[in-house]
This record gives sequence, C-alpha cells and structure tokens, in this order.
Amino acid sequence: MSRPETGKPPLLDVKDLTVSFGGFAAVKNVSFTLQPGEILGIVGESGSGKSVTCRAVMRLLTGAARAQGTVALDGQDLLALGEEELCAIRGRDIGMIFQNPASHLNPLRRIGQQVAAPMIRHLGIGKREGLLRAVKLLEDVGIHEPEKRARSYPHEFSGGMKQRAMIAAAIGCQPKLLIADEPTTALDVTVQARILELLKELNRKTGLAMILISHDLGVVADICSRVVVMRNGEVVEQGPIDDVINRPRHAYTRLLIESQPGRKSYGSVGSPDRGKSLLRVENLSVTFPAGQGLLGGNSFRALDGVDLEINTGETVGIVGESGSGKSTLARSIIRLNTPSGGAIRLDGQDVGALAGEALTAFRRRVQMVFQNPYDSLNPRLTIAEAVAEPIWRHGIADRKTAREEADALLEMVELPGSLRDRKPQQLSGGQCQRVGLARALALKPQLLIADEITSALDVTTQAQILELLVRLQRQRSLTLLYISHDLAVVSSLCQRVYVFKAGRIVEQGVAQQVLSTPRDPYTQALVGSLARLPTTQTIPLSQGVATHAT
Amino acid sequence: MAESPVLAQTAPSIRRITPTMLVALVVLFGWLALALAAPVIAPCDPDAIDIMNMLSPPSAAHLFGTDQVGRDVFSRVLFASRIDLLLCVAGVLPPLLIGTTIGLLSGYFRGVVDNVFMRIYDLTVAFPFFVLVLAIVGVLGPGLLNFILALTLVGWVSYARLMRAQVLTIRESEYIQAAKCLGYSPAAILGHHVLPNAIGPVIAYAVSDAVLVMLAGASFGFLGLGAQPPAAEWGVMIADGQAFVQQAWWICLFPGLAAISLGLGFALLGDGLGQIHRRGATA
Amino acid sequence: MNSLSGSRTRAAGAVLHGAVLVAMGLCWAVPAFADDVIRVVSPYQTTTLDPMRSAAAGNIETYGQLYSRLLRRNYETGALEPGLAEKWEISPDGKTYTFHLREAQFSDGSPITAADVAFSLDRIRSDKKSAYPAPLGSVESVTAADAKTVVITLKSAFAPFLGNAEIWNMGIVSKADVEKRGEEAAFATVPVASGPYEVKQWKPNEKLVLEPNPHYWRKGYPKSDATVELIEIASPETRIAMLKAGEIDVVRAVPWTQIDELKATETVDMRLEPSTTIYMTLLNHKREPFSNLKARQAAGMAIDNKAMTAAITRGYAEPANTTLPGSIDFHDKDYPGIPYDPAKAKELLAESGMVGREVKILATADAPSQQTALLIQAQWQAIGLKPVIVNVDSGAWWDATGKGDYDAAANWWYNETTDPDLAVRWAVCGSCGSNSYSTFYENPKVDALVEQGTKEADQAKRAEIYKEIQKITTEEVAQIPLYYAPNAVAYSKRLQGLKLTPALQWTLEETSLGH
Amino acid sequence: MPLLQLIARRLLQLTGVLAGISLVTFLLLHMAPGDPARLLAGERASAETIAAIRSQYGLDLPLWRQFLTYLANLFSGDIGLSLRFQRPVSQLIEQFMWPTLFLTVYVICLAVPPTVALAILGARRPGGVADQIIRLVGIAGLTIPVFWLGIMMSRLFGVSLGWFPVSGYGAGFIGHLHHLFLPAVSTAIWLVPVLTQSLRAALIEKTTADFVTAARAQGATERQIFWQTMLPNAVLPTLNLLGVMVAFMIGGAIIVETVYAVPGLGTLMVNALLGRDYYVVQGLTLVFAVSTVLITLLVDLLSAFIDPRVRL
Repeated sequence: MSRPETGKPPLLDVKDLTVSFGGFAAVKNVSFTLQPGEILGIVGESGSGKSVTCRAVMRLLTGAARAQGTVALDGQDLLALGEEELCAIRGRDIGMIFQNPASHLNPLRRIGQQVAAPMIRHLGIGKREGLLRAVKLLEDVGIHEPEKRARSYPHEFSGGMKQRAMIAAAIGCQPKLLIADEPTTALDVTVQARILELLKELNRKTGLAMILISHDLGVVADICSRVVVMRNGEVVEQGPIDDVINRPRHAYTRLLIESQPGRKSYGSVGSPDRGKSLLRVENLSVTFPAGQGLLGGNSFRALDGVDLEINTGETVGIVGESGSGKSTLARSIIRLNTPSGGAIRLDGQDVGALAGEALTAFRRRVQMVFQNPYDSLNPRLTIAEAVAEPIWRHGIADRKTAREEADALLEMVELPGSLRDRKPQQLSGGQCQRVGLARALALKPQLLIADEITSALDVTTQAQILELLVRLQRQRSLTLLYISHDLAVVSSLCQRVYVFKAGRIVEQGVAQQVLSTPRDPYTQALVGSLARLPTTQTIPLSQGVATHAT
Repeated sequence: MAESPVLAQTAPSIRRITPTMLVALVVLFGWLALALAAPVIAPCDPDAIDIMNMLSPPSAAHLFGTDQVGRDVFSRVLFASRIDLLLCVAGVLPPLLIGTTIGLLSGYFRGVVDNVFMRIYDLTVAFPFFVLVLAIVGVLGPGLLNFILALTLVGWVSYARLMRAQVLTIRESEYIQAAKCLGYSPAAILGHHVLPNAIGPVIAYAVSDAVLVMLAGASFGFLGLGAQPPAAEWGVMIADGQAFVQQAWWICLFPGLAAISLGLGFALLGDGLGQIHRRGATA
Repeated sequence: MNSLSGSRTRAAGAVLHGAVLVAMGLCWAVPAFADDVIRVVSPYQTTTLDPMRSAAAGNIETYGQLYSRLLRRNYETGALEPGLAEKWEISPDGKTYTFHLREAQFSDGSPITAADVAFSLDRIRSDKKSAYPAPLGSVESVTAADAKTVVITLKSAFAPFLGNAEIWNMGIVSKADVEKRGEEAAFATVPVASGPYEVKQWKPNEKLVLEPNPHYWRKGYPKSDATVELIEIASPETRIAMLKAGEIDVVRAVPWTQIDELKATETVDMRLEPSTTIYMTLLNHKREPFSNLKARQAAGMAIDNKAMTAAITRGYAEPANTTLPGSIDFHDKDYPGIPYDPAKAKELLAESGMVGREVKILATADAPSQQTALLIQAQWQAIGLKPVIVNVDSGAWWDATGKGDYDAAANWWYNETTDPDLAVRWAVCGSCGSNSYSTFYENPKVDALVEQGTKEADQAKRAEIYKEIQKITTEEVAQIPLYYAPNAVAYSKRLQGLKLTPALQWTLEETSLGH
Repeated sequence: MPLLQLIARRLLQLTGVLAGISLVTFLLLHMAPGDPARLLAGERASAETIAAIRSQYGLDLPLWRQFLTYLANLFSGDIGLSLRFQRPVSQLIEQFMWPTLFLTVYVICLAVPPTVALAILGARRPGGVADQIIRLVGIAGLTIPVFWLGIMMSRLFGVSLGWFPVSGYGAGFIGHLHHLFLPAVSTAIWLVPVLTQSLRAALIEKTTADFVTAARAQGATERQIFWQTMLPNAVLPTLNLLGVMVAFMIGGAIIVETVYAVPGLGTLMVNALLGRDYYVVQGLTLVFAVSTVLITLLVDLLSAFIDPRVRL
C-alpha cells in the first residue's frame, strides 16, 4: 500500500457534497480527498449513501437528483462541467466499475468491442487498433486466451471474468482515478480475493488511484490505505485504515467492526456429547436435465454421492460457493426436488417415501428459511397473515387463535407489533428474514434449515439475525442446518461443517479445526481468501447502538 | 446489496389511479347508464319501421337521422349499447375463466398437461383467427351466442398463455417453495399464493381485450354473422348502413363513433391497469 | 434527455414518406381511359365456362359472349332472328324442326357442323350434370341429317320451342375439342368459342378477360375490337364508387337509392331497362304455418306491397299483381292482385289458428334482401305472427330452401324468354322438378294447365290458360309477389350500343367506344 | 447446428400443426350447411343434376374417405383442385397471393417509420405532454374498427375527393401503391399504436438499465448511447410483436380486402367459404398456418441475430 506523500495537491477533492432527491437528502455534506496513487475505501451499509456519493462524482445520477458542493478533479469542478466536457472526462480520466458486472455489460455486443469502445472514443484510435489493445488489456486483467474471449459475449463469461472485463474497459484509457462500486459483492469469495488482488496490483504497477466502495469492512481493510465510514448519508468517521479499525472513535464504526463475521463466536453450545442422529443423508445424488432441444440428453449433476449426518440439537454448517450444490441439498431435504440416487432419512425413515399424514408430520418437523428476504414472502399477504397461515392450515388452531399465535411469534423474533399488518415490500430486508423465521417456527419444527439467510443483508443486520437464530435455537432446542457461502459465519456459528465443491463434500469436521487447519486445498483457498480484519484486541461489546431491529 | 433507498424513494406508489383511468371509468359507466336507461331516453322504438321516411338526415325529430327502413338511428345506437356491452363482457369472461384455469394448471404442474396445452396452443395460433371463427360460426349458424362460443374457442388461448408465463416465473419464487415446504395443499398454493400474484396482467389484458372482442363482434356483424336483425348492434348497423353510406353517411358514422368511444373506455382502463401493474413490478 | 434527438429527422422522414404517397395518389387520381378495354362489373361470379354446367347468374352473362345459339334475338325488337341456323322449317304437326346451319367457324377456325349442334343440345338435354335441361324438356331427339342440317323432333307440339332454343345455355360448343381435351379441360381455361368473343384470360374470383373472336360468323362484329373485362365485385357501393371514379364502364344491379344520384352524374348514363324480373317472397308450403291456405292469404294481405315497392325501389319498380313476371307474355295486367288488408289478414290468421306461430325468414347479407326481410317481419308481426330473420349466405340459403327448412324467404327470379312456359314450370309447377321454386306448392290443376299451355298453339287460348294459372296461384298465394323490377344499369357515356337484355345478356358485340 | 436444429424442430411442429388444422377445417367445412354442387349448378338445377355433380367430385363419399384421399394428396404435395373452377388450388392461391403480400409489406413500410419516430418522441420524456398525446392517440387508433374506417375513408378520399381508387389492385408497381394506399393506411392506423406502445415501454425501461449507466460512465454521448445501446436492446419485443401482427394481418386480410375489394387471399377465402369451395379453403388455411410458422421462425432468427443470448 503506497502511502501518499503529504503536501501533494489531492487528485480528487470532494467538499460538502450534498445530494438530494426531491426533499430527501441521500448524501449530506460529505467531504473527503484522495491523493494520487492512493486507494480510498468508503464503507457503509445499504442506504448509507456511499453509492450515491460516487455516482454524484461521476454525475451519473438521474435527473431527479440535485448535487451541491464541489467535486474537484485536479482542481476542475466536475459538478460545473457541461455535457461535452463531462463525456470527455468520463472513462478517460475517471474509470468506474460496478457491483453487478452481469447487468452492466451490454448483452448484445462482444466483450472485445466493449473493452475497446472507450479507447476508440477517447484516444481517437481505429477499430482494429482498439481491438488489439482490448485483447492486451483482457490479458492484463488475467483472462486466458484473450483473443478468443474478446470475441465472446458477456453471457458466455463467468461473474469473475465479467468483472475483469469491466475493469479492462475502465482502465483502457489509463485513467487517473478508478471508482469501484462494490466490485466484489456479487462474486464468490475466492473470485473476490482474486479481483481484489488484481486491483491492488493495478495500483502498485500503475499508481492508479482508486475509490473502493464496499459494505465489507474486511475487503476495505484488505486493500485500502484510508477509509471513510458512512451512515445515513453522512460521514461518521474517516482516517487511515489502522486507526479506524483499531481505534474506532465512533460507536457505529465499532458496531460495524464487531459485526464482522468471525469477529465473535456465538458461543454455540458445542455440546461435545453427540445427540442421537436425527437426519441422515446417504449417498445422495441429484441431476438436472441441461440444455433442452431435440437431442438435449445431457444432464448436469448438482449433487454427487453426498453423505452427511445431523444430530439432534447440534448446528451443522454447509459451506460452498455458488453452484456447489449446497442449496440443492437443502431443497432435496424438504422434497422440493427429487433425488436421482441415494436417500434422506429422518429418524431412519426414508423422506422420499413419505406421503399423506406421514408427510404432513414431516413438514411439521423440518422447516426452512430462505435466502431472499423479499422473494420468500407472498407480497399480497400481511406478515401476520403469512405467519398465521401454516398454523391454521395445519389445523393446529382456528384462524383467530392462529393470528394470536402469529403475534406471539412475531414478538419472539423481535418485530414490533406495529408492523404486523404491513406487507413485505414495506419492510426492510432484515425484518423480512425475521418474518421468514417466525413462519418457519410456526409449526414448531425440530430441524430448521437456514439457506443463506443473511447473504442479502448488511453486516450489522446479519449479526443481529445470527444472534436471534442462536437464541431461538437455545430456547426451542432446535437442530440447525446452516448453509452459507461465508466460511467465517459458519465457523463462528456451527459445531461441525461440511465443505461442498461441485456437488461433492471435499472436507468435513469440527468448524474451528476446518477454519484453522484446512486439509483440502479448496478449503485452504476458501480460508485464504477470507477478507478478515487484522485481528487485534477484541473490542468491548458496545451498547446503545442500533438496538432496534433493522 | 438490496436496492438503494434512492430508487425506493423515487419509485411511484403502487396504488394510484391515473386521470386517464378516471376518464375511462366515466366513459364506461356513462355507457352502462345509457344502456340501462335506453328505454327511457330513446325517443323512438329502435325497431319501429317507418317506410315513409327512410334515410332521412339528422333532424330535430331524428337526432342521428333514420336508416334504410326508417328506424331512428339515435334510438338504435342507444339500444345497441346494451348488446355491445353485453358482448364485451360475455366475450371476455368465458375465455378469461377457461384460459386462466388452464394456464394456471399447465404452468404450475408442467408435465403432460402442459405439453398437450402447448400443442393446442401452437395449433390455435397457427389458425387464422377470422377463418376459425368464420368456420365455427358457419357451422353453428350465425347469432351472438354462437359468435361468443366461437370467440371462446379461440380466445382462451391468449389468456392461458399469458397466465402460464406468469405462473412459470412465480412458481420458482421462494414464497411458493416455502408454501410447499410448509406442506400447503396444491389447491391452497394455487388459489392463495399463485393466482393472486399472477392475475394482475391477465386482468389488464382482459380489459383491453374487451375492445378487440367488440371490434370482432362488429366485424362479424359486418360480415353478417354477428347479431341477428332486427336487434341493433353497432357493427351490424354499420354493415347494413354501408350500402347507403353514399346518400346517408349518418347511418354508419354514429354507430362507429359509439363503438370507438366505448372501445376507448375499455382501452384506457386496460392501459391504466397495465401501468399500475408495471409500477407494482418495478416498485 | 437529448439522447433521442435523432428522432426529429426520423419523424420528418415518416411524414415525408406519407406525403410522397399522397402526392402519388393525387397525380394518379384520374385513371387513363386511353386503353381500349370495356370494363363490365357484375356482382355475380363466372364459375364455369361450360354452358351446360351452370345456371348461376354470373355464368348466364358470360355464355352469351362465348357461344352462339341456333337463333338469336334482335336486341332492338326482341324478335327471334337466324343465328347459327340461317333458316329453319317446322313440320305441320309442329313436332319436327329442321335447322339449316350457315357457314360458320369456331374460334379455332374449325367449321361449326350439325354434329357440334347435336352434341351440344344432347349434353344439355340428357347429361346428368346439365344444370338446366328444362327448356329442352319437350325434345324427343336431335339428329344431324348432314353436315349442315340438324333435325329436332319433339315429343309433342311445343309452341315456345324456338324461343327456348335461343336461351343462354343453348350455346354450341365444339364436339371435337370437348372429345379431344375432355369435358373438364375443355372448359377449364380457354374453351373453343362460337360466339362474338373468346377468352383471353380467366382469373377466377376476379375477372374474365375476353377478346373479339376473329372467326365470329356475324361479320363486322364485335363492332369494337376492344377487349372486354367481366369484373366481379361483390359490394354494390364499391361498384358504384368505381364507376364514379371512372375505373369501370358498366354496373348492373345499381342500388335503387343511388339511381337519382347517378342520373345526376353527367359522365354516367343511368338506365332502367325492361326485364322479366320479379321480386317475391317464397312461402314454404311443406310445413306450418304456410302449409295452411288461410295463413298464406293472411301473410299476403298483411303486406302493403305498393308501399314496400315505393319504399325499397324508390318507385322505380311497379308493384306485382300476380305470381308471374310483369313483362312476360300473357301476364294478366288487370288482375287485382292480393289486397293489402291487415284487418282481414288478422281474421284469416285467427281462423287458420296459426296466431303466434314462429316464422323463419331467410335473408342474405345484401341490402335489398335485408330491407325486404325487415319490412316483412314488421308487417307480419302486426298481424300476430312471430317472424324471426335468419341471416345466411347463399350456400346455406340454397341448402335451407332446397330442403324446405324455412318458412319464408325473399328473393327474385327472371325468365329467360318472354314466353310464360318456363316461368310457370319454374315458379308454380309442382310436377316440373322445380318444386315450384322450392316452395313445394303443388296443385294438380295448375300442373295440368302448365302442360296444356305448352301444347296449345292458339295464342288466345294460351292467354286464357296462363291467366287461369296466375289467378289460381295468386289466390292460393303460392308465393307473395312483391314487385316487378327493371334492370337498373349505369353506363359510362363513352359507350354506345351496350345494354342488358331482359334475358340478362350484354349486347357487347353491338358496342362501340366513342369519346 | 442450433440453426438446423431449430428448423428441424419447427418443421416437426409444423407438420403436426398442419395435420391438426386440416382435420379441424375439414370437419368444420363439411359440417357447415351448403352444398358446393348447388352453388356450382345454380338455382335452376334439379336434384338429380346436383347428385350427379356430387358423385363426380366424390362429395358423396363418406367423410373419412374424403379426408384420407385429401391427406394422401397432401403428402404427395398436391393440395387439391378447386371444386368451383376445376383448377389446382395452388394456382388460385398463387394468383391471389401477391396483392396480399404487397399489402402486407406496404403496411409494414407505412407503419414502421412512424412507430419508431413516435416511440422515441414519447420515450424522450416519459409522461410528458408529447408522450401523453401519443399514448392517447395510439389508444384511440386501437379502438377504430378497421372496416368502419375503411368505409369512411373510401367515401371521403375515394368518392368525395376522388384522390384514391377505392378498390382493386391496379397495374404495375405504382398502380399497386396507388390502389392499395387506402387499405394499407387503414390497417397501419391500427398497427402503429400497438407497436409504438411496446417500443416506447421497452425504450423507457432501458433508459435506466445498468449497462446504459456503464456506457455513460465510459464517456459515451447520449446519442451514441441511444443508437448503439438502448435501441438495439429495446427492439426485440417489438420485433416479436410485429411478427405476430404480420401473421395476424395475413390471416385477417379478410376484412380489409372485403371493404376495398382487393383481389387477395382474404377475398379468395371469403369467396371460397361462400362458394363452399372446400379444397380452396383447406389450402388457404394451410397457407395461413405455414406463413404464421415461417414468420415466427424468421422473427426468431432475427432475434437470435440481434441478441446472442436468444437460444434457438
């Protein structure tokens, strides 16, 4: 990390930037500077205004947005520029990459063209020349057989490759500044690590200054020299990374830090005396037909001979990146997809064979909470209705009492009664997940499957949900199957963990061990790519900050 | 992360009735009122023939003039609104119900049902609409009822298709999986979770489809296969008037305008509903 | 956002696009009349070129142009004149006709011989597929005495035979050709013609293009060497519009309501020409209510056909007083006809016990048919019947009437000749194969009279016979006569000598183009 | 390969569809009242005559045998002989095909430019005055009965003003343009709104697309963004719609062609139906079906050409 030598005029100087949409101010008096060659991190949770800030710098906000203050690039106020000058600067002096590379690439044009476009536009070079350079760039950002890849379309690229392509397009004109808006959020951890590595290297080689926007303090700490912490559109704290992390001045910063997965272990009752086996998965295989058409016979194996066991009362974690088959396992357990081989046994009886009464009984014993907070709730039902429905449908109580029980459940997941008649889209993501939990617990299940339930949430919210989960598990002596891509979370929550890769279990064992001394190379890669805070002295749990459920 | 609050802020509220929708409702209820009040308002018996003054131009006595057998065009336009309104409803409801059901089932259960349905779909789509209706009406003989029957035989497909598309996306959503996981019965899931979330665009389409139905009705009336004389129906009036349009433009003009205005009512309403739905989708 | 500023030019382009077309329209608005083409438009289709095959209106128009008959009618006087037969003798007993053919050739240059005549007439008489054998019903045999002499023997003396030998389906076709190409092929596209014109091109459903037949026996005819297009256009208003726009020369069956306007148009010569056409309402005698005489009479008296005539035809037609066409020989001008008397009608209906009966009125889509149906419906409602109009296309119309699955149907018919024989056989004869025009009216006395009239040679006596027939059938309301309509034809003024004969034949060969 | 696969799939589907359609049409036609023989021979023909004609054309055979023979001929590529005119149906169709095709192309040419212009105009400022007007006018255009418009226009332009011929097909290219102007316009008036609606919606949706933001961030001018990024991404749904509409137009030519007496497939269909010319109707239905399938195929190919993601 190249420390900026002081006295040098800042490359970017943002003063009292305020962005408002109609009456609502999304960003309030934000000021910060960026020295040449420096990597500045902006951390904050959704709604903190970090994205709006950097979009304001690029003047990318919709017509409705009003931006005041000054944003000076090399002393030139961007906010004062006319359309033409702006176009001359965008992509030329400032490059930008985005959270979701998939949607930010034009699906209809070849990667090569898209990488070449800015250069052709700004450097006045010909198409052929542009393509040649594009190939070179693609190579630089670590894409194999660049000539071939330059000719393919975005949908033929993996997420990581897309992001690399975006970066290539952004750095084509050797900009002075690269703004990276959540560049790794949509990517798997291993890929994330490599992308971050790439950015670092770019910075080291070309001295390219960067602003890295992220919700993940870990990521920021990993590559930034300085960090700006934002919340509700305001800067709460900024300074050199070490100071901020080790000597946070603002309570919110502390909260952020301690919410980092893996920072604190949820002291999950690691009852060493193993309870009796509850659920056993034997040599389970699931295949999906891939590619339709006349001769579309080939099929793809989502799960390939998986064996695992869950004992009553314990918390088992399943880790794996997207496509590793971990969700398929969950869905198979609750019979959403039918295995092509092997069996799932609950208390020894084959789940696949259940029907009628037995099936209903099974439904009551095994429940699941889903990944997407909004999508997992019927948008037309109030949350109270949603939670009450399973109760009366299973004839446990009539509709009226069901409603009362629902209220109790909502209470239990710490949702204020004032929300009970709201519909999902009127709630925050965290609140929706709480509803999801309440609904799943309505049938008083034994085994609860949690599939990536926090992956769409902010870290602080995630921390709260995890706390809640642990508490509920204690209260209701739940057996928990926790599925996540985040090894840190899993290891801090679970006693045992299975690591999935491409439909197979590559490693299993006691969580702490797997995390500390991974045996399988893939696991090692996972662990290695964990963007973790420099573990210094643990910070005392701070009270009084954001106690309300978000 | 989940969408930025900025969007949430700027996104328009879901339930908002646009001014155009208001106009639409006014027009529709206006026509409904006219249709119901026709016997009261209409100056003459719509079927009363007056050989002595046929094709007489608009006048105080006959606001819209008289037609080829001396009937009062104004009164007929009024009474026709009854048939045409009825036509719109009766022409839309059956295909809506049938199509929605089929689309719902085949979209949710897929498998054989779906395949069969898709084949029928291919067939009906490749069939030229007018020819099919023409042929069917030819077999069953002319008349509104048969026309509606024919229309249903053809029309359900588009509803089924639309519904199916909706269901295909919804069935993948997590709240449906949750419902399955919670052990709800298929009936419960379909009725309580899928249908309410899928029906929106279908309704919007149905309303705008009413326009097409009316036009089709008129067109077939025009080909002499719609409403039977002496019953007044706008399309038929236009068709019969066509022979005399050279001397008596009023016979064709006014029914046409009436049809357009009613059509506008439905179209605007459908447009509004569609917007609301789209907003709902984006918000 | 100005990202869409490119649109202006595009929009402009679109407008321009339209403008150009409009301009083009303008400069092309007046179709050139330079080309020598006579365009005759008819609502009826030419469906076959074989004179034996069809009696449909469209074909009747066509046959006359393609095929000559033994005799022809003088277009002015309407008198019979030598056709392919330059002279003929009739045996004293009136049973044997000997025709002497003139030197004439088919369009392919081959001579027209007695064999061809015999062949043609025999097909019409005895071929199962012959559409209208009735005119030759009285013929015993047709023989070719020699190359140029044809001898026709009748079963019995038959007064109107010569007239029948002239009508539209009696055209002479080439035996050799039919035998060479086969019946279907011979008439499928370009048949061998014996008439003033031959086929240049036939686009079924669209038009038939004719050109003068160089071998036509009437030298100097057709007067004009212009090609002729017989164009089919179903909708009357389109026909009129085209005539006004000068796109066509002749329109037949002009809607009554448009006659005044066309008379006022100076490029157009609007004529009302004599016809043997009668508009009437068929009643189905096969089933109640109209199997009942009183009910029929009631239905007849309920209808004010004077007012209807005035209303529908704008007074251009005259009310019908008997079941036979008004311009036909022996038509009884003095017969009072069916009186308009609603009160009496009510009584009769009450007596018949058919009050409140449902009556199925067939109507086709065309305006007059609709109009008539509506008016009849109203008037019958007034006397206590329950008339229902059923719209059908002609296919279904024939189906229903043929099967007798109807109660009433308004329609018209015409008679090929001015002699009443064919007319009565067609309209009121139960034993002549026509089911009295599908009314299933049958009265042995009438049938007997029909045969009698055929054999009777004395004009005065015949007159009596046919008066009697008219009296009986009208009293018994075999059908309800409505009105006698002239042929309303509109001609472009640039034509001379063209008209539509009562037998619905265009006098194209007499036509010349003036400017 | 996918291309061939697609075509193979479509052909397979097509044969099924055709078989089904032929059967349905066949049954419907023969169930409908009316006798081709009668219509052929005319009113004066006697029952015997009719019977004779029926037997000659095999109309007296049991239905299933008639259908089998029909199918047999069909598979040998012969779509039959017109009962009415004793000509190959294919010949009749060939004769009447051109006006309809010409009309269709004409309509497209008349409809597409204004569609693009209007959609752009509307999408420029969604909810703006221009947009509102375009939307309302569009909706109005949707609700005008084509035949009514036809009658009114032919009376106004054809008769009162005498600008355009009110019917027919005309001679030569210019002649066609001139004769088919009114029919084309009255159809386009109804087509433009439909297309505009969809294109406009798509354009508006794309204005907020991520890749548009990205392009902006790379310094593309708004004009470049529109023509190179937004329009190509927005055009697909409209293209599909156009396909559907064109197919519908070819099938629905009946009304317009009747009003304007255009000697096209629609007219042929009406006449054939009225004349109970069974095999002509059969043939036409097949033609319509085939054209529908071909059009969708064409559209799919086009979409695949524009959008690499479209799987054939």
